[in-house]
Amino acid sequence: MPSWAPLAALVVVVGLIVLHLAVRSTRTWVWKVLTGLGSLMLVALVYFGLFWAPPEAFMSDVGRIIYVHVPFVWMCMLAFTVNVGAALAYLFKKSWRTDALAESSAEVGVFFGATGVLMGSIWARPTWGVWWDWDPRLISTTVMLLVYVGYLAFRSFTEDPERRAAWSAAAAILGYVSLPITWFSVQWWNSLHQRQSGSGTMDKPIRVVYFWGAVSFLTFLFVFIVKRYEIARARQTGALELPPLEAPKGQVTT
Amino acid sequence: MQSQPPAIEIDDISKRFGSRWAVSRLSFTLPAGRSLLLTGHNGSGKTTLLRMIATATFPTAGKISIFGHETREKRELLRHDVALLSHASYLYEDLTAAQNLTLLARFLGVDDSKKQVAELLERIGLTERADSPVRQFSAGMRKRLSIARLLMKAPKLALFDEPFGELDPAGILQMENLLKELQGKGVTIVLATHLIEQGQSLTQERLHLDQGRKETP
Amino acid sequence: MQSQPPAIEIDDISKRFGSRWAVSRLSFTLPAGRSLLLTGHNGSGKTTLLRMIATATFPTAGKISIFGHETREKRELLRHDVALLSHASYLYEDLTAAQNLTLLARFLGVDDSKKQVAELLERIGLTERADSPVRQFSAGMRKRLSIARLLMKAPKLALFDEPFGELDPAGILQMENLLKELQGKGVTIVLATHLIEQGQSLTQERLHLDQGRKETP
Amino acid sequence: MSVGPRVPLLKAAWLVLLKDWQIEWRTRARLTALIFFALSTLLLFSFAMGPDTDALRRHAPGYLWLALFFASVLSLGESFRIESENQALLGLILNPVEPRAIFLGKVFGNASLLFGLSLLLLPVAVALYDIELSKAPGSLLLVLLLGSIGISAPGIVYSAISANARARDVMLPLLLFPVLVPLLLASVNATRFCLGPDAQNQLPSWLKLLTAFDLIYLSVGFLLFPKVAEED
Amino acid sequence: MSVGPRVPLLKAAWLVLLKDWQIEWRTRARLTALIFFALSTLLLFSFAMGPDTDALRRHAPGYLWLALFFASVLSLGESFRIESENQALLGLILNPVEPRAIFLGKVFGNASLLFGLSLLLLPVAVALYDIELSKAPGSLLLVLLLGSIGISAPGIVYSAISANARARDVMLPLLLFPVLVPLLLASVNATRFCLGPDAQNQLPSWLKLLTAFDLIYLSVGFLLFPKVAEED
Ligand code: HEM
Ligand SMILES: Nc1ncnc2c1ncn2[C@@H]1O[C@H](COP(=O)(O)OP(=O)(O)OP(=O)(O)O)[C@@H](O)[C@H]1O
Ligand SMILES: Nc1ncnc2c1ncn2[C@@H]1O[C@H](COP(=O)(O)OP(=O)(O)OP(=O)(O)O)[C@@H](O)[C@H]1O
Ligand SMILES: [Mg+2]
Ligand SMILES: [Mg+2]
Repeated sequence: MPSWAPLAALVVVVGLIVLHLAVRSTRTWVWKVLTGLGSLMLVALVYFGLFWAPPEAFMSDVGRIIYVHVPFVWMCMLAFTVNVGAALAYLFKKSWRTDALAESSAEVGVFFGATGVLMGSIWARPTWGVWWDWDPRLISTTVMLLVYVGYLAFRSFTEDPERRAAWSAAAAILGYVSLPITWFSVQWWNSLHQRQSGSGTMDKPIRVVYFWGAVSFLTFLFVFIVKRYEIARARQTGALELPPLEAPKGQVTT
Repeated sequence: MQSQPPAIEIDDISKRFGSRWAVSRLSFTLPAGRSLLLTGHNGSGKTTLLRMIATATFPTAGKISIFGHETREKRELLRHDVALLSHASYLYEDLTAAQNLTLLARFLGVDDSKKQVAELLERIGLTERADSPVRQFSAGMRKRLSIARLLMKAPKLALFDEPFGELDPAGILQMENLLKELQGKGVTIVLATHLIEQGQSLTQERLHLDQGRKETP
Repeated sequence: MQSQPPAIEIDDISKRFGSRWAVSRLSFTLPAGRSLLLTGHNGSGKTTLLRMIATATFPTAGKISIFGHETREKRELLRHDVALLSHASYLYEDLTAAQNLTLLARFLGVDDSKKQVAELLERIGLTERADSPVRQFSAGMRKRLSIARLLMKAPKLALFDEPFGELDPAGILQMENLLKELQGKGVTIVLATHLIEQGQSLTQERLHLDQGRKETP
Repeated sequence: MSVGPRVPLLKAAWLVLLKDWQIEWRTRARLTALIFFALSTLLLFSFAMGPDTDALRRHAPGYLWLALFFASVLSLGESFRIESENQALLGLILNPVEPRAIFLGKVFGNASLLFGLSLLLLPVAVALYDIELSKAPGSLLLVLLLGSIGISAPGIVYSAISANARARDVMLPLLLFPVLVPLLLASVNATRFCLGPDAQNQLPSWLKLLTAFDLIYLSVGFLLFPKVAEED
Repeated sequence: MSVGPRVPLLKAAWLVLLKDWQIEWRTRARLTALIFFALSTLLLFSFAMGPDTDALRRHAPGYLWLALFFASVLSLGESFRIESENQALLGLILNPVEPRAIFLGKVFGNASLLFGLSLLLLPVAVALYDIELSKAPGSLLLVLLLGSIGISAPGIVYSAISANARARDVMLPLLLFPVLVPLLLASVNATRFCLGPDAQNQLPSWLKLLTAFDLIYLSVGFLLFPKVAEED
């Protein structure tokens, strides 16, 4: 794969995303195109990842899981950023749209994050010999996921949609604030204990495939959020309409 | 002199709980200086409407203006002038009657809080029980204390949600006199009650709700 | 036929909360087959007395006998036949109206609980809201559901603590009819209310409390 | 006049348990939140101790049981919070439901909740503390079950007491924890011998202690509960 | 028509704090029970770990902070339990009291409670875990103070949220604990360097992290609180 390929793919994907967001009439088909494109890129990723790229220096073929493992965690963080943006927007101006976006991005983010960490965990077993280790990256990612699992659980326990929207927007902001703090404090904590982390320098072909993976999962991230958002909006429909001006006929009154 | 804004202006409000509309497309104007009787069967939305007027909650759609100020925007301003006597008493169970009132007086910035608390307790007939925690009060005693809270605030708009409930005959009489007295002082009154005759003798306007909609009774 | 024991026999009871006597040296007998109106100003001990009769709490001194059974000793027996409609609703907020009633029916061992629950909900006018959790109910709707609970139990002695409060005019009428109907079926009624005239038209005996003591009204 | 309870004790206990599950199911919050709470407690332990894999593995039984303990405080409190709104517990007793049926229903409801929770925590403990479960899985399950009952039996009595007292939430641990110390010792040690070497075959004696603890508190609680649940 | 708050923000916050202390004083249960709870947690840790004096001493800062954490869940929950009876919080807001004054009053009320609790726990930790307090007592106090504020600032926001949600008691840790992980790390490490050797002079950087954490959450909470305390 030429080294400019991921960048080119990124430009195409971002272009389509912008199109979807900017032009309402394109919303019926852009996501389909993106799904198709993403699937193709995934097939390519399988080929390039499994056959084209050389085996990783230390971990040989098991190391190829990195092409999914790392992009997943990146997508997760991207989704959480969308989530906090939606939460802020909701607090500035109440809107069911931003609430639905907050819900869907958090859920999709947790999906990507959990899968990514799980893959890391599966990866760790053959290479480190354990399922888990006290590595700063693992800890901070897990804590980040816990913040959002709590957020989602909280959402599902609150019945009143308006209170839920306001409260969870606040929870989302407080949660997101904790991410960089967790990240740095955990890194600090561990580096002061002189422990090694798992990352090393990467070969160029590996890096190219790895970015390719990131772009292909970006398309899926977008499609998942859009679809999940549509479900959330559909659930809100009853919430959006005003009651009829006149009482419906034939209603029993006590 | 400029024409006064209406005391309450309800502009096509609706209030939803979950998927159920407690108040639907309600519009109503209460002119300044008049008082309102709010009636309706159980669950028709009286309490919900009063809570919205008191800025305790806000309409899902539509607007309410009190003395010309929109409730959502001007809530901080309005809360100085609107008081609500509700099903919920807003009392701290572990504080005594006197402490509950003193607390309110301090937050209101009342100067001679001690004197005023004593006067109010006298008025509602709880002087003897001033130092009992509210947890030990009977239903009627709690109601009386809530009335004292409302009086302490000296509002321009006073909302009463079933004020006669739980009061003994002497208390009901006192309540009626209080409502008249407040109106005499120029306080706007909204009274939600199921005792329609009593209510009508105390108010000038009437709003009857049926499943959250305005109805002619 | 043996002479029937009195429905309620109160023998010099007193009830203390902390250092305060809510009921003091009270004696009273309600003959079988008659019903009682309980009145008194706020805090005079009506609720406390009803709770003692219902075996929810017990006198500090003295004894109460219901149908000839002492409450403290025979509480398990009496609880099958005494029901109390109280300030507290005893409802589970997170269960729906239907679930609350079904639960009670199961504990009572009622056979056709489904049918009976449906009938009772119809009777109190909550069929439409059968599947809403009680947390979302208005004050009057809760009261109606509490009444259904009492009816489900089909007690021999029914205690009503301010049953008219929070009910709308239709509900009050229904309540009055209910009280008459129960008496017609031979159920002994004790009715504590501040609406004295209404109460007197529904009962034969009267007990007026003043600071926990019997007084002639 | 009808005589005696219309519904037998065990049936009533079962109905109480069903009712709690019904409320649980409607709100769904407690179970999920408990699981989550216990998981984050396990994580917090390891954070607080620092990256010391060896110590973590050695102390894993202790952490596991402490997480269950703290979760039980929440679960027991919640168990009577639902009864204290609208004085529902009194309503139940006047229903009439025998207080002892309420005791049994609530103890087994809580114990099954805690037992389920402990089963969920096991794989997490494996991942976090790197322990081995395969040594004596049967005994391990038994220890978890006995421990769950042992927490619930006195816990329900104390929870009923403190549900009426003011500052309910904080009273419960005040009363419960000292009583539970022997249980904790027994469970932690029994779990340790289920997970690691048991040279002197100490497991059976700890199991005996656990069983005795359960039986004592079940019977004492059964006898005492009516006194605490209703006025006298 | 009168304009703006009649009582300035800080005065109102002070009144809220005084009110909470007044209720506290009347019931007295919370403080006593909190102390007791934290003490038994410290004890439970040593029981759960077994007789391993060395490990105990090494992990003492962790145990101390975990005890404070679990105590804080109770204390924060209680803080809004008193406001949820009779909808007192709404009454306060309609009074009118600015929600931000409530936030400030409650945060500093809770922080002072936790700080006082931590001071009480120190001698107990000395007795149980055999630690030395005399190395950097000033910094230690600072760490305890900053930690107490750091728990309270986000804690009050979450507690206000979960006070209205169902299953209040279990909801709070669910939201709060993950957010507090960095605080736990920073406090435990700072305490460790206050109690033991600090060869690389790491204490200042942990103190900086703690301060940053407090400032961030105080300001974010201050801005967010009105949105969660009242309907919109
Ligand atoms: C043999 C085991 C593992 C190896 C060799 C490994 C390697 C890597 C590498 C090389 C990266 C990219 C680093 C970089 O961008 O600088 C990475 C990222 C990451 N790994 Fe792993 N990993 C392993 C296991 C795990 C496990 C078990 C987890 C979680 C349970 C995990 C979670 C993460 C996360 C969250 C990232 C993203 C961090 C980021 O770059 O932003 N990894 N891993
Ligand atoms: N928090 C809530 N959640 C869901 N529904 C609610 C809530 N509060 C009120 N409702 C519903 O809104 C409707 C109106 O309730 P409201 O309390 O305003 O009635 P009301 O007129 O005051 O009745 P009452 O005379 O019984 O006091 C009812 O159907 C009720 O079930
Ligand atoms: N749990 C309690 N602790 C302390 N005192 C109590 C308690 N319950 C009631 N009291 C006191 O007992 C007295 C009688 O109260 P009770 O509730 O029986 O009055 P009531 O006649 O029902 O009044 P109301 O008409 O207001 O309902 C009151 O002085 C009250 O303060
Ligand atoms: Mg109402
Ligand atoms: Mg009463």
